[in-house]
Parts: sequence; structure tokens; C-alpha cells
Amino acid sequence: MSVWLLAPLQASVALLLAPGLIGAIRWMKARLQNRRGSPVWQPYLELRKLFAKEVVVSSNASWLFHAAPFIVFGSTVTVTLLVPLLAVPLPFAGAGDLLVVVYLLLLGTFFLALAGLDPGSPFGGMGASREMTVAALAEPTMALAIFALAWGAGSTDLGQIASRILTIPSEALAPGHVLAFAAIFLVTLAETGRLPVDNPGTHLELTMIHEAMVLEYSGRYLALIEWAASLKLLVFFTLLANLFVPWGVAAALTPGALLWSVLTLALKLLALGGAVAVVETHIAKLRLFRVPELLSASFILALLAVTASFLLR
Amino acid sequence: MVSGYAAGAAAALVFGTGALARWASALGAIVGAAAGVALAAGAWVWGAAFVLEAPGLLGPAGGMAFSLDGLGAVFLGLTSLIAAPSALYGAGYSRTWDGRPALRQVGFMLNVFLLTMSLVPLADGALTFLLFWEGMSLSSYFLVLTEADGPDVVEAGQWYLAMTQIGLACLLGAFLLIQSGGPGSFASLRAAAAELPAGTRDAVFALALVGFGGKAGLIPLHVWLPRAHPAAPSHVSALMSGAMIKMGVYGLLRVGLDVLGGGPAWWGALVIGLGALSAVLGILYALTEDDIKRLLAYSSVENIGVIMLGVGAAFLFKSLGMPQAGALALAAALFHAVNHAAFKGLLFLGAGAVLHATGTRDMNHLGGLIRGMPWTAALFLVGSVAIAGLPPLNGFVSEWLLFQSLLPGIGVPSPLVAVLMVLALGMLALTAGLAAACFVKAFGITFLAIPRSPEALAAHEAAWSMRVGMVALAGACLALSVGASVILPLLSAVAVPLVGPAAPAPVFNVGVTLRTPEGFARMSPLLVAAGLGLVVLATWLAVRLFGSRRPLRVGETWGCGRVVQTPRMEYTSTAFAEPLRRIFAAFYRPSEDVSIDFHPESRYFVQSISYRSAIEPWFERYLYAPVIARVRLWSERVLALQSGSVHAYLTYLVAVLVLLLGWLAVTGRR
Amino acid sequence: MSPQLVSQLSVGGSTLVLLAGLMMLWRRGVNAHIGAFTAQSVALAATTAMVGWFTGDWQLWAVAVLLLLVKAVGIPILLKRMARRFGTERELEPYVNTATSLLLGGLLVLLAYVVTGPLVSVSQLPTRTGMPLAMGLVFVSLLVIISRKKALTQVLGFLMLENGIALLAVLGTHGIPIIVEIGVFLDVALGFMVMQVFVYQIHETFESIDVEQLNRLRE
Amino acid sequence: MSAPFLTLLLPPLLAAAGALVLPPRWRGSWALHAALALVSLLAALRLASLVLDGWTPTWGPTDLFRVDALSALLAACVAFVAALAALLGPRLGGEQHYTPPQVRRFRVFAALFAFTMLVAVTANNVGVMWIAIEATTIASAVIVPLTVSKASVEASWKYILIGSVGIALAFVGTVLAYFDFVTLVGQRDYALNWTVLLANAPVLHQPVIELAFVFLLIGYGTKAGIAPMHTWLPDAHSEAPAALSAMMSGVLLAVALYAIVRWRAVVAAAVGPAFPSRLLVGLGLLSLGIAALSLVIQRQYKRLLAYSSIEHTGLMCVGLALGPLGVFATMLHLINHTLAKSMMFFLSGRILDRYGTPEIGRVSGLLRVMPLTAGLFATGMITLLGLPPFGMFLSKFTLLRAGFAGGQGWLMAAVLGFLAVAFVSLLGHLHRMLYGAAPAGVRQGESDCWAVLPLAVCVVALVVLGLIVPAPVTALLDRIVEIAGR
Repeated sequence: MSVWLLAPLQASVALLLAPGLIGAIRWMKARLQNRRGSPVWQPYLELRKLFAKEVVVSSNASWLFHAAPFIVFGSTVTVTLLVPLLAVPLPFAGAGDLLVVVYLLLLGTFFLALAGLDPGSPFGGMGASREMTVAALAEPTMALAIFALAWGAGSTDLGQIASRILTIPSEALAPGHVLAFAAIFLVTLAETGRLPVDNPGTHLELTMIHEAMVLEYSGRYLALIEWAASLKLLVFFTLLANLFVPWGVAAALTPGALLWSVLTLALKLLALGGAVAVVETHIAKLRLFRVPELLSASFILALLAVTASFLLR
Repeated sequence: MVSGYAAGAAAALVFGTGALARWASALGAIVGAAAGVALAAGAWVWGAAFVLEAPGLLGPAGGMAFSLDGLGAVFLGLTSLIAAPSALYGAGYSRTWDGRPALRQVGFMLNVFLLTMSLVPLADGALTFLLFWEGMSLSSYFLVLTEADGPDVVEAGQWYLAMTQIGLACLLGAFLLIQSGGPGSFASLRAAAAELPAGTRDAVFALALVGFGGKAGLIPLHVWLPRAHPAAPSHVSALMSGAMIKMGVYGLLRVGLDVLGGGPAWWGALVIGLGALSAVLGILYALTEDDIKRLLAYSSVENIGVIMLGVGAAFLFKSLGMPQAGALALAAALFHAVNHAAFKGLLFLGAGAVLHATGTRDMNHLGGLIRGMPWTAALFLVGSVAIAGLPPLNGFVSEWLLFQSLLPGIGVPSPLVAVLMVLALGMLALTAGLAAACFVKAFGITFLAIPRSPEALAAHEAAWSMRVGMVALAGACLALSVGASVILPLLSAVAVPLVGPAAPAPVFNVGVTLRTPEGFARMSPLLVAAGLGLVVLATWLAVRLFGSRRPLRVGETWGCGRVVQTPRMEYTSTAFAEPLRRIFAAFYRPSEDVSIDFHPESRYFVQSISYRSAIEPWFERYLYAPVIARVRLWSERVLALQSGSVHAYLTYLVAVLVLLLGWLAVTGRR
Repeated sequence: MSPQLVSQLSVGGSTLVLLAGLMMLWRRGVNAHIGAFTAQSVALAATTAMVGWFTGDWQLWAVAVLLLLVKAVGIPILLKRMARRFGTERELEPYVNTATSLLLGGLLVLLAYVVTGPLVSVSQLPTRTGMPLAMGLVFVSLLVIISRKKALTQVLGFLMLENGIALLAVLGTHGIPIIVEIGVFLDVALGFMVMQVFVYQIHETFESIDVEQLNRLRE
Repeated sequence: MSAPFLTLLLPPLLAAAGALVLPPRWRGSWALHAALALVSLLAALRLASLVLDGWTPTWGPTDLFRVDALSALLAACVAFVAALAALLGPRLGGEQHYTPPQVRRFRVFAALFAFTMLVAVTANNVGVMWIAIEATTIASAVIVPLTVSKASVEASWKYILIGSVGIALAFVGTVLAYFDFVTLVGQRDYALNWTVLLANAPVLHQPVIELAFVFLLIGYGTKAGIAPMHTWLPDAHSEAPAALSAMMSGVLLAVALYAIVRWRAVVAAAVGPAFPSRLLVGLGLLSLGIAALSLVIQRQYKRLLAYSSIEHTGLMCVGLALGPLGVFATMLHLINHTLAKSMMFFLSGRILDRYGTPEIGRVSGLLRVMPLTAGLFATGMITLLGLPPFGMFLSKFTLLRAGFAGGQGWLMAAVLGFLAVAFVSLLGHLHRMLYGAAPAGVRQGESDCWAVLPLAVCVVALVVLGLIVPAPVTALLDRIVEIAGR
């Protein structure tokens, strides 16, 4: 199999798995809350329905409103090309490192916020404002956590970070590593609109962040945005899974190894999804103005992670 | 170059106050800028030395001398890069002043400004440097005062020139401490600096930092910047923000790294600290601004802070004996300086177009301009993405490089430095995040949604010359991103000799990929841009091909069931920044004032609510105001001497006579 | 004439000149002031003539005659005319009262001794012994100008200052070159005239020659 | 060598005589006045060129008059400002405010004033120099109250009293120096000649010379506007007619400073430069500080300019103490100050004429009311602020360079601090005057533009001095440094 086919393969795997991940989390959450829950494949059905539906656009919206879903979706898909989903090293590793991943995701958020402002809805503005606030505050944690990893691995390159743990397994339990994991986990909750920062299931406008921003979207645009959101969650989970616990990632590009890698990835994602489901079941949503406290806690974790990684070297 | 600008200046004076004068002076400036680019490229890319000595000028002070090395060429190139589009833009923008003497003033001073600013990096010698430095300040001061009737404009000019002057006093001290006799050329300064005692070197550096930091707008010396930049005509703001404040960076590099050759680690640490402070506070101030040009001005403070992080890291790494890391940091800082020139220039030009079309800079009165001014909106969006440091544009590349260049600092043996570096990295990341939020606000509130005032509704697209100027800069933003792997090797060639005698150059040009030293990280702006473009295009095609074919339906925006959507229901600029204002309340110390008018009949019917909120101007209140008050107090005391009584006056005279005679009597017997 | 005698005579002359100056501090009436000044000028002229006799220098004789004519005759006439014009306004409340003034005057003479110490030690001239007194007069005149409120008194103080300097020159150097001396005389005369004009103007515009009223120009 | 002296010194006397007899309203009398002043200026320039050719013209018995480089420079400055005053006096654009007798009085005494200053700077004999400087007080004090008011009478009384007392102290100093000379060498007619004093300086007694210099510095310092003897200066400058203010601020202070420079050279030769430097730095810094702080909340623009003169005098005093380069810078600064400050005072007269008020707070919108005047005023102010491309930038820079070269870093820091205070204050006041809405009742539009044109000469000269400093000027300054810079 040609090396260059890996990229589209990765993207397709990610695209296919992402809605399922959302469905799985929802299902697990429902079970934990003693509900039956919708089936795991429900998100796929929703996407299909949305793609088929008519699009209603606000009379105030400009071209940006139409372009934003494509940019959001496109930037997230581009990220899946860079993240070591299935194998290391990736053919495109030279194109971008972990920072590029973070900033590509921020690009999506940027346009989504703009699109939220575009129709002139007060909810869109509110969502955009809050989303950007959370994104801005999550940024330092993310960066420091990345540098904690990078300092250990001697590179911000995703592949190298993963390979290092594979070669020196004991590093996986190094304090810097663990702390960085915790920090990124908290950031994941914030960045992907999970509880306790945002409630993905809410339908009360005033408490919404992400949902408020995309309130005006419908039809295929909404489908793209929802899909991109699930993809983003998947990317974060993949980072958590394959950078911190990289076992199972294919080191050689044989069909068997890749298949094994897909399977382990799915398992790891399920485990992380389960963790999120547990967290979401046990924790209520925070007030918006207490979110910074959570994020500063994660920042401290990241700071400790960096400090630990260079003090204990 | 000189003749181009001179011709432009003369044209502005000669051709009256009509379209001809506008175009003639712009043409002069463009010719001058083109020559500047050629000169810079000659010295920089092909290493052609440029030396010109004019001992006849300013003979008594050692004569003038010019030469251009790589560092100067970067800044000359940066200036010229933004000068031509701004001048072109100015030709359309200045139509406001047709038939008024102000046009003559703008045309003339703009050319003088560009000329003196271009000669600053060419100057080879303390006096020549300071002369053009002051020329640059003075001409831009006149440009700031173009619309002196506007509110706060004169005050802005006052602050600006006053701060400049305090800076100049420091610079004079710095240069003269290095060498007070002799030819004064940078080569001789370098030789003299090598023999200075450590204390003097520290003093020189501190003075240079204050002098150049003030010009660059480093917090807490930034107070003039958010006043002066908005007050100036927009293409001048673009030049001031894009190019002029960079001269502060240039000066610091020239004196600190070139002439002094670097110093102890605390120099770098200090610069990093101030840079981080400026970056974070700058963007925090920008976030709460409602005036779009002030927002951009504060964002310049932020970006200068970001550049200074790189500069400081270069100082630090040099003193720690890590020349390669230093070269990388310096190259990143230089690259960010060039990038900032491109996108901040673009943004100021865009803001100018908005101001031109609507007559207001208050974002709470704007909105919906994307329909009336599609070009301006699209170009402003490009600038916003670039300045927010998002791929695939140039701001991202330089921020990425800065991150990478600060990273080696974590590994230095001194824990203090390492902690500082970690904090700097965190601040840089926070800045980047806040910048994204800030420019969502700047673009979103200004250009999107429903117009908030009749002026915004009636806005028209900018003149073609203005648009061409903006397009050129937007193109530069993209070119600087995808061409980074071509430009960065050149920048590192400039940086390497500055940070150490034998610094190996950071490897940059692996095809289209950037690679930092020792393979620490790789990134290809071109591939990222291409990949992003391809994926977005593919998505669009896929949706087009496979998605629903049902036509769009236009409906009202959802307003909780309310039928009519009015601009008053929209999120405003103030509202957008509210969460951050609350989160950083400890810093902003916002004062809020809500006054509610009730219906006279019943308290349950509200007639109007007015909300006013202001953030506390810390630096003005706690740093500048006490000094000003103290000086005024002393002034009153001194003026009390002039009491009007001739007897008192004569008493002073006799008293000083008696005192001096007494002094002689006591000490005179030697 | 023996140097000792010259020395004693110059001290005596200087003492007279200085005493006339101290009179200004003691007395309050305008006419008394003018009288003191006239006496002082005569004493100065006499001292100058004495030194001229001692050195045999015709220039000093000429200076003595000039002094007598201008300062002992001409200026007092003009001063008296002014005094008549303004009535006999008295220095009622000087800034410094008489007792303190005299005390200060004494201190200033002491200061003059300290200050002129090096002069006396350097010079070989027999007349040098009077120099501290001349310098004392300079200081006392300054005190008069500072502490007295009437414009006319200040003019008198200034004229005495000139006398003090003239005495200093005669005693210390036996006279400065005649051309300079004449120029100085011209200046003194012109200066006095102009001051006189101003005193009249002050009287016209302020209806008093009390300088205390001149405090309109202040910050 | 009498011709150049006569063509320098006679015209002012002739002009005074002419003004006395000719009807003041007649244009011919104005033209004659101005032409004579120009002749004097040409003679001064001729003397300067002679000096540059290596001559040192002397004239009169026992070389009473002598022109070296320092004299030539000052003579040229004096003659230049006197010519401007003759062309533009007594009040630029506002002659109609004066009655013919007043104009006559002004012309007579302005010419005499110029004459006395020219004598002061060309006299070799320090006694004659003293006489001339004392006479400047008399000649100028007469026309300070050209229109009699309480304020102008008060100002002139203060001026003449303080000025006379001060200058009398300078005579004490002169006598003391002469005394020392006579004690050593015996009586000589030429003993008061500066050249002779300088030649014999090394043998003079240190305590006596130091004593003399204290008196001389305080005496001439009073006229030069050195604090704390400066108190007469703001009053006199603000009440005098514009042209007289220009002459006083532009050159009278410089002439007094000239006397200090001459004596400083003698004293430095006698007891070494440290002693005079210490005094000059102390008083110079005091002047600089008091002037800078007085500028901050100043309310009247003519007083503002007066305090600015004190500031620059202080700066020049400090400069004199900074060795040869400092003297060079000081002299360059003196030229610049003469050009800029005289122009500013002429313009202030014009502003006063239009607005009818000396208050800064009530002058606004100057740019709109009188664009040309405002432009020149702003240019002058920018010069005084020490910004390029005008000459003061260069002279200040050179002065600071001299200071740092002399290892006086802290002194220069203090100087820079005071300069910054002055800068900010002056700039603020300038802004207040230039911008804003013009007060009601003030006529808009420039009148008598031609009258302002001669002032453009000042601007051109300032720019030239700021960028190239012509070789003759440099040569002249170098000579001055040789003469008085040790």
C-alpha cells in the first residue's frame, strides 16, 4: 500500500468513527443515568437527515455564513491528516506538528464564531463571545501541555512524541506525562463543548455556548458543523489516546497492523468516551464565570507538567 | 529613493490641493518605496554593500554617514513594503482634504515621514541615526495633527511628542555614554562599547530600552500609542503601526546586539518580561476597546510585545551561549516584525476605509458593512485571520516559529530562566488565544450582522486606489506565509552574525518545509495552506455533488419568537468583551454605571436604561499622573519665587552673592 | 607724606564714607538721606584728592573734582528737587527695622573684612587698609536697596553703591584709567537721570513712590 | 583699521540722530533707519570675514577696540537682530498702536541700544565693555514703558534697579581684577585690556581672582538672566514692545554672556578651569531648573518665551563649563538662540496685536487666524524645543556630547531631565495656541504678509545651521574655542 494513501485513509476512518463516538458517549451516558438511550448509530441518521433537509438562512446573513461550515469542516479534516490516528510516522508529518493542529482547530472556532455573529442574533453573539473566551483561556494550557510533551520527546512533532513512549514505555508514567494528560483532558472538555463547561444537550438558549453559536444553522450546513464538532472531539481523544498511550498504533504500514491500529484506537476512544460520560453524569454545568477557574486549574496542571518534565530530566 | 520621496514632497507643495497633488505625491512616495525595496533587496539578498558618507553635512558633529547591512535592510525592506500600498491608498483616502491646506500638509509630511523613516535603518552613526529618528517622529507628529480639530487629536499629539522626547533624551544618553567623542559611526561605537565597564553597559542598555521601547510602544511606555495612532489619517496609522514602531525594535537590536554585542542574562530576561507584559496587557486592552482604530493600536502594543519576546530570547540565548537558539529567536522576531507590518498595515487601511465610508470609528455604531463594502470586508477578514495567528496566513508562521524558538529556553540549566521561559510561552499562547477573540470581535461586530446606525447602512465601497493598496498587503500576507521557507533563510542569515560570532544557521530550507535547529520541529506553511484549501474545496464539491439539491430558503433570524429583528437586539462590541472583562476584572477594575429611568407613574415600567462602563487606566493613573502632579507642584513652588516684590528679587541676588562669598571664604584658602 | 599717614588718612576717609552710608540705615527722613549722601560724596572726593596728592597723579585730582561736581553738587540738587516734588515721605516701615538694620550693617562690615582679607594681604599699597571699609559700604548699600521701600531711597542706595565701588577703586588701585573713569561717570549720571525719570513715572502712575505697590507682575 | 569699526559703530549713532530729527511717520525715515542698520550688519560680516582671513582688527588708543572671532560673531548677531528690529520695530504689524513721539523714542533708543551692545562686544578694554553693558540697561530701560501703564512702569523699574545693582557688582569684580593686576604689574593704561589681562593671567593671585569672578558672574549673570538673578527678565520681556523684547532676549542676554565668556577665559587661565566651571554649572543648572519648572503652568506667552530664554542661558552656562567642545556647542547654541528667540518675540508682538491679550488661554486657533504667523511661530517653537532639522538639535547634541565626554553623565542626566520638562510644557502651550476655535471678535486672515517675510531669513538660517553648518561658521567657532575654550 502506498504511503500516500494513508492520509485519505486516516481521514476516512476519522470521519466514519466520529459520529459513532458521539453516539457511544450519549448511549453510555444514558445508561449511566438509567435511561435506555438512543442507539449508538443515531448521529449517523441525524447527519443523513440533515444533509437531505432544506437550508433556512437568515435574511441578515452574508456570504461568510455560507462559507463558514466548509472552512470549519475543512480545517478539522485537515487536522485528521496530521494526527497520528493509525500509524507513526505519518507521511505528512513534515507539514505540521502539534501546534499546527491546535491552530487549525482554532481557525475553525474563529470562523464558527464569526458565523455566529453574522445573522445578528443575540444568541449567536452570546455564543461567539463565550466560545472565544473559553478558547482563548484554554490556549495557554494547551500550549504548555504540548511543550511538556515536546520537551520530553525533543520535538513538537506528533509522530516523535508517540514513538518516544513506544521506545521508552516507562516514560508514559513520568509525572510530567501524567500531568500533561490531565491538563489536556480538561482542555478537551472545554474545547469540545462538554460538561462542565458547556452542555451539548441543552436547549435553553441562555446556557448555551456552542449550540447558541450555531443556532441559525440548518440542513447541510448544520450537518457539516455537527460532523466537524464530532471530529474535533475525536481528534482530541486521539491526541489523548495516541500521544499518551500510543500502544497499538501501527509502526509499519501493513494492512494487518493498520487494522489492529483501528481496533485499538476504537477501544481507546470508547474508554475515553466512557470517562467523559462518567464525568458528565456526575458533574453539573459550571457557571460561565467559574469556567476560568477550571481552566486555570488545568493551566496549573500544565505548568506543573512542564516543570516536572524539565526538573526531572 | 531620496529623490523619489523628495519629489513626492515637492509635488505635494507645488501642485495645489487637488487630485493632481494627491497623485503626484503618492507617485513620488511609490517611486521612493520601490527604490527602497531595491536597495534593501540589494543589500540583503545579494549582499551588495551600500555605503555613503556625507561628511559635509553636519560637519561639526562628525558628518553624516549611511550604510546598509542585513539588519538595516530588513527594516528598510519592511518599511518600503508597506510604504507603497499605503501611499497608493493615501491617494484615494486624502480626497477628504481636497481644496484644503491639510492636503498639502499630508502629502508633504507623508513623504518626509517615509524618507526619514527609510533613512533610520540606513544611518551609520549616532548623530545621523538620531537626526532621522527625530525627523521621523516629528513628521509623523505633524501627520497625527492633520485633523487637529477632532476630539483628543491635539492631546494625542502632545502625548506622542512628549513621550518621543523623553525617549530621545534616553537615547542621547545611551549613545553618548558609549562614545562621546570620535567619529560616532556604528563601527567605532562597537569598538568603544567593547571597552566600557559593565555598569556603564548596563546603563546604556537600560537607557536604550526605555528610548526604543517607548517608540516601540512597550508597556508601560505605550501611553502615546493608542492615542496617536487612531488620531492620524489611516494610511499614516498603518505606516506608524506597521513600520515606525518597528524602528524601536531595530534600534534595540542595533544598540543591544550589534553595538553592545549582548550582555548579561538579565537584559534578555527583562526584555522578555516586558514583552510578555505588553503582549498580554496589550491584547486585553484591545479586547475592551470599542474604537476600532484604538483596538488596532492596542493590538500593535501586543504584537510589539510578541516581537520583543523573540528579541529578548535572542539576548538571553546569546548570553547563555546558545547562539543557534538565539538566531532562531531573532529570525522569528524579525519575521513577525515583517508580518506585522503587512497585516497591521492592511487592517489599518481597512479601518480607514470604514471610517471614510461611515465617519465613525465606534464599533457600536457599525455593523453589516460586509454588504456595502464587500472588498474591504474580505480584505479585513484576511488581515484578521493573519493577525490572530491562524493558518494558513503569515501571522501563524511567525508565531509558530516564536513558540519553537522559546522552547529551547526550557532546557537551560538556570531554573529561573527556565521558569521565565515557561511563563513567556504561556503568555504567548494566551495572547494568541485572546487575539483570536479580539479579532472575531473586530471583524464580526464591524462587518457582520445588521447595521447599527444609518451611516453604517449607507456605507459605500472604498475608492479603487484604496482597494488596490489593501489587496497588495493582503497578497503580502499570503505570500509571506507560503514563501516563508524562502524568506526565513534570509532572515536567519541576518540574525546569525548578531547573536554570535560562530552561530550555525538554523536550517530552514528543506524544500517547502521549515525545520528548526536539530530537527526539533517541522512545519510547511505551503503544505498546510494547500492541504486546507484542497480539503475545503473537496468538501464544497462533495456537498455540491452529493448533498441535497433543495434551494435555500431565506427567513428571519430566530429571536425567541419575537418577529422583528432590530439592531438594538444585537450583541455589541462592549457586550462581546463582557465575559473577558469580568474574568480579568481584577486587572481592568471596570467601573460600571447603570442608570434607569422609570416611568413617572410606575416603577414597573422602564423608560430607558443607560449603561456606561470604563476600565481603569492603570498606567496613566499610577505611573504618569503622579509624576505630572509632582512636576506641577514644583512648578507652583518655583513660580512662587516670582512674587512680584522687587525687594525679594534683590534679596535673591544679594543672598547668592553672600553665599558664594561665604563659600569662597570657607573653601578658598587652598 | 608718609605711607603710614596715608594709610591712616585713607582709613579715616573710608570710615567717614562708610558712616555716611550707615546714616542711611539710621535716619528716616528723605532730607537726612540726601544730606548723608552729599556728605559721603564729599568725603569720597576728599579721599580721592588725598590719594591723588600722595601719588601725584593728575588724573585722580580730575576725578576728585568730577566727583565733587557731579555727586556732591549736581545730583543732590536733583534729589532735593525730587524730594520737594514728592513731599517728605518718610521711610516709615522699612522691611527691616532700624535696630536690626544697623546690626546687619555691622555684620556686613565684618563680612567685608573677611571677604577682602586676601586683597589686603596681597597688596603693598598704603591705602589698602581702607578697602574693607569700601567693600563694607558696598554691602551696606545693598542692604539699603533691599530693605527700604521708597523708590527714592533705593536710588540713593544705588548711588552709594557706586560711591563704594569708586572708593574701592581709588584705594585699591589708585584710580582706574581715566577714560574708563569718565565713562563710568557718564553711566552713573545717565543712569541716575533715567532712574529719576522712572521715579517720576512711578509717582504719576501709582501716586506714591512706595515700591511695595509694584507687585502687579507676578506669577 | 578704522574703517570697519566706523562702519559698524557709526550707523547706529547716525540712525539715532536721524530718528531724532526726522518725522517718524515719514517712510523715508524708516527706510534710512533700516538702511543704516543694514550697513552696520554688513560691516559686522566684513569684520567676521577679516577675522576668518586671519586678521585681528584693532582700533583706537591702546587698542581700545579689538575684534577677534568671538567679537565678530557677537557683533554679527547684534547687528542682525538690530537690523530686524529696525525693519520691523517697534511692533511687527502694529505700528499704528504707537504715537509718532513713541515711535521716535523707540527708534532713537533702539539704535542707541544697538550701539551700546556693539561697543560692548568690540571693546578690548573690559572697563569699556562694562560701561557699554551698563549703558545697554539705560538705553533699553527707557523704551520698556513705551506706552506708560502700571505694569510697564513696574517692569522697567525692576529692570533698571536689578540690572543696575547687578552690573555694579560686575564693576566691583572688574575693579578687583584690575586691583590684582596693578598690584603685580603697576598702573598701566592698557591694563584693563582683555588681551593684557589674559596674557598676565597666570601670575594673578588666586584668591583675588576667584573673588572677582564671583562678583563678575553675579553681575553679568544678572543681565544674562542667570537664576536667581533672572527675576527682572520675564517682567521686562513681557512688557517691552516686541522689537525690544527681541533685541533683549535675542542678543542682550548673549552680550552679557559674552562678558562672562571673556572673564571666564581670564579666570581659567589664572586659576584653572575647575573653579569657574563649578560656578557656571551650579548656576546654569539652577537656571535651567527654575526656568523649566516655570514653564509648566505659565499663563502668558511672552513670559513663556522669556523663561525659555532663561532656560537656554542656563544651558549655555553649563555648556561653557564643559571644555573646548562645550564652548563650541555653546557658541553654536548662542547663534541658534539668537535667531529663534528674536523671531519668536517679533511674532509674539504680532499675536498680541491681533488677539489683544497676553494670556495663552485666550489665544486659540492661531493656525486659522494667522496661518503664516502661526507656521513661523510653530517653527520657532520647534527650534526652541530642540528638534531637527533646526540648528538647536545639533547644538544641544554637541553640548551633551561634550558633557558625556567630560564624564559628567549625571549632570547631563539632570540637564536632559529639565529639558524634557521644558519640552513637554512648551509643546502643550504651543498646542493650546495653535489649535481650537478662534475666540469671538478676532479678525481672521493674515495681514501685511510682507512684514513677516524678513523672519523667513531666520528659518532658513536655522535649517542651514541644523543640517550643514557652513564652513565659515565652523571656522569662526573653532577660532572662538581657541580664544576662549580653554
